[in-house]
Amino acid sequence: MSTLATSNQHANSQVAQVGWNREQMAHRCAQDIEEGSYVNLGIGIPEKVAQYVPDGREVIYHTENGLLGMGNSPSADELDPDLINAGKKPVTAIPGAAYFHHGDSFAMIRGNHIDVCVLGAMQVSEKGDLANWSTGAADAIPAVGGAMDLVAGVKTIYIITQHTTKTGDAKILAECSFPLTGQKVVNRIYTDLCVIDVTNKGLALIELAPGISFDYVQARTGVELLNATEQLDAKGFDNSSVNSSREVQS
Amino acid sequence: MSTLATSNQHANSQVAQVGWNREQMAHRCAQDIEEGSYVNLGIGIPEKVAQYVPDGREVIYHTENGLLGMGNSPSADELDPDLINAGKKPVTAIPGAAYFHHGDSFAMIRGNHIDVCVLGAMQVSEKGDLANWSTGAADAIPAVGGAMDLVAGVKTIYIITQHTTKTGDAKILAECSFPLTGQKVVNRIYTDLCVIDVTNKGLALIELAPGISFDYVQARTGVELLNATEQLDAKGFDNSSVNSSREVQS
Amino acid sequence: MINKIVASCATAVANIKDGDTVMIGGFGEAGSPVELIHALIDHGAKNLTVVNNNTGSGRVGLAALIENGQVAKMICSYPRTANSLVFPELYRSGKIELELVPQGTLAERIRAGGAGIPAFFTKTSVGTPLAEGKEIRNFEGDDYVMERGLKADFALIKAKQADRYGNLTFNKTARNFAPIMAMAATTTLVQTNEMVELGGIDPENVVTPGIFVNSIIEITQPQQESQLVKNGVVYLPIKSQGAKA
Amino acid sequence: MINKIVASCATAVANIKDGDTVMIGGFGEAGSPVELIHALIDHGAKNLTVVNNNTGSGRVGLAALIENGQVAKMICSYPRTANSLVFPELYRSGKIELELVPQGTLAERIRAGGAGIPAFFTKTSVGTPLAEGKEIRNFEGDDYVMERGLKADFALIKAKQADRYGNLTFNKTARNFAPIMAMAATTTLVQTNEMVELGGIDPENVVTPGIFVNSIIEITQPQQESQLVKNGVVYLPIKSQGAKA
Repeated sequence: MSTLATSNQHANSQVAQVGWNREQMAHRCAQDIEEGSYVNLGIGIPEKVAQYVPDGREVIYHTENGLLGMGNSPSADELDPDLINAGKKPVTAIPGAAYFHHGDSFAMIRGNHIDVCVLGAMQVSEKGDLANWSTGAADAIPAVGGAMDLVAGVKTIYIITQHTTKTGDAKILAECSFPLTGQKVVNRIYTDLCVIDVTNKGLALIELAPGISFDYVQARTGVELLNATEQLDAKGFDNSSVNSSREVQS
Repeated sequence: MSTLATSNQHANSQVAQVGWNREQMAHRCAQDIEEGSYVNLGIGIPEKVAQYVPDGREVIYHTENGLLGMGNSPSADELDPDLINAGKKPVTAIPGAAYFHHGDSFAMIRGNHIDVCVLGAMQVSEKGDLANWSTGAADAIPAVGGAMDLVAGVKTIYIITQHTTKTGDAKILAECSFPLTGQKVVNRIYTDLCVIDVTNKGLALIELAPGISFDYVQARTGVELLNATEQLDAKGFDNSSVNSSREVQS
Repeated sequence: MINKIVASCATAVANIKDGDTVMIGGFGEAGSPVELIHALIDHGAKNLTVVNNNTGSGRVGLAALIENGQVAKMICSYPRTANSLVFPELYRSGKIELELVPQGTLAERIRAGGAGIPAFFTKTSVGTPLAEGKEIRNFEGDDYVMERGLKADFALIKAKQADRYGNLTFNKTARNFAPIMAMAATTTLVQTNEMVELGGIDPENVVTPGIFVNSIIEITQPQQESQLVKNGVVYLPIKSQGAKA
Repeated sequence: MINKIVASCATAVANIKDGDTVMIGGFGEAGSPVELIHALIDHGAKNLTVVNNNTGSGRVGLAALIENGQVAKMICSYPRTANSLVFPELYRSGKIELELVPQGTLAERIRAGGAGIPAFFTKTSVGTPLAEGKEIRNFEGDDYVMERGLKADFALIKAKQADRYGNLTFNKTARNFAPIMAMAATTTLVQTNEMVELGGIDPENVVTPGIFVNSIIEITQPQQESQLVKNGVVYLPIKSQGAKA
């Protein structure tokens, strides 16, 4: 058994090679970013989404530290320590950008003006609860940043996350065990294995990474999934289901 | 008796010639506007205060429709219907002015950032309650504008008003009979007859217009006044009493 | 491509429905989007709740909208102004509802609506008839009244410059309520004196970021309300004008 | 004549007292008023409550202020950042208090403090540990938590341009918390890269109107926190430096 456990852990730690890798997860998510959207991307894999948005879609990126119309990373010439993103990395501003103060920036967020926010996760529950800021460990230094504001205020919340932890524990659960970032806030989850929608009936697996089976995913998930891949195969990708689920939730 | 009443009314209606006229009331008030103050002037006599602030004192005028650094009336060349004051009259902007929206403008007011506001009054009570927006008449169209915000938020409220109504009724009273603009908000009252401070002990008459006696004022006032003119004659004008009374009130 | 420019004022206002709440920018005539208001008169949506600091003047712009019977309720701070003819008559005859709000409370309610704040506390109006029936709470010894955020289906505002993203600047005190109304409305319609290229407005000087704007129409020579009033102009809806001709 | 320019950073911070609440602008190093913070370290006021989004980096600026034992409590959203050395150690050893606030709630609390709003409702943090013990209220079917306005005795901020009235502009995302902190503090101290004449800032483009500013010091070549950290600089108060020499 111990040998098997080790083997399982090993398999899980290499799970990115089994399903989608980080770039592919970002790419998959990017297909759901619509033309004309105002989008806020969290630190980590979510940041990568911008580079995979299909050509021809004009999308405007918001960074909560006071910029709408965030552009690419700067060249050495463009670099200005006063022009950074929420991850405190240097960025640029596109023509048509706007700067504003933190009060106004979070008014955009809290007032439901941002269309999409893509974030990472530690845990997501069946109801769309999100935990992504603290393990609740006693010795940890708590740090929340803008995550609670984003999930409470942005119209649609997309999560990009490895399907399990590095040690193979499920991150998609009936209930989150870590302290919450927000209740009933997640609309869709992109993992290395699949895409899952949060619906009123539960978590609906709508798409599988190549070579991954529903059962394979279910075995690595802490809550029963609805298999919605067939319906979607039949009628194609139904983006509207996300928004309708959001409306019921918020 | 009816002859006497008529005579009294006549005297009252000409009271401006007896004590200070409108210009002199504005002039008297202007002496109390300190160097470096941020000042909001109401419509009517209060507007006239600006022209009598002593030379050498730099004062910045706020108008609640979105301008700090309001200047004089425009020449024909300068006139712009998009540059008006709260009374909707054309104004100018001084070098060093700033425009902002209504939300920010009233944040300045509500957040106690404006030093002085000078307003007119229908009635003022012994406790500094002010009524200046409505007689409460059933057929009147109620209109409040920014008066309630100003009295609630500005650090020091000065009132300029005729001491009595045109028909000789007292406007300075134990209690206001008209609907209030604010409770315990007035710091000092400038009338055609005198200057009165609102203090914890009651209304203190601190200065008389030339040729006016304390008894003359008291006879035209609906509440007992404290005669504080002698103290002030002895020690000079004590401006700090205004602020200390304000602190207790607010 | 993101392009919020629309072909006409009529197109801009086409989706306003009967019963909608419409915020209209302006303090008196400064910032009043006269052409958009006139398009709304032509459009004919009725039973509107309109939020504006005043009630218009003469028989053009907001006053004409009210006179045309399209406004069931006004939310404003100062319904009486010079040349205010239409509202007083309708109000006295009980044909229009009025919610009177102190000007700063009105501004903060609109800002709150746009910022996702459903309610806040303010000292303004405590102890006055305008606080009656509202929750009063004491913080650190002072009483405050709870006021509610205010949202709208549409905002009609007037800008000085706009780009195709909807970034806006304003002219002097014509800015007044426009930026906060743009935040508080689900759909914000803008008439601008000038369209500029992207980047034509320095990102440091954008007053209203495009995220708050939905449709833009360029009106290079907007009508000035006071001039119309002075000239005795009466705005009649296009239909009626057609019927007359 | 109104002239808010002061002679030195030392003069600017001279009136900060032990126990004061001090808001410090900046998001990471962007907008951090390094010279004013160093002056506050030299000044030595202790037992401060400091409001900043973070807790500084390396051993300069805010981190040095904390390391010097002057900060009893931090109010911030993200105390852990790259090169955050000082705060974690003091926090783990119980030598500094932390009030953790979601970034947007922090911004809105500061804005409310400056705008005379003692409390407001927000959805942020509902159902999380950060809402525990706070009033929850339902508006139109959704739960909101009541949060309190936040004021300060002093704000230390960094501007791009300033005039003698205190009108300010900022550089790009270095604007962040500065304008709202300037509103929320009784006394706002500004270090600016450039002083300009009155009118040198277009009235349309003023970001922080002078009414929110008390003292200004021109620092034409401010130190950049990341550069100091990279160079391993440790800021020691002038006294200690003197004692060493």
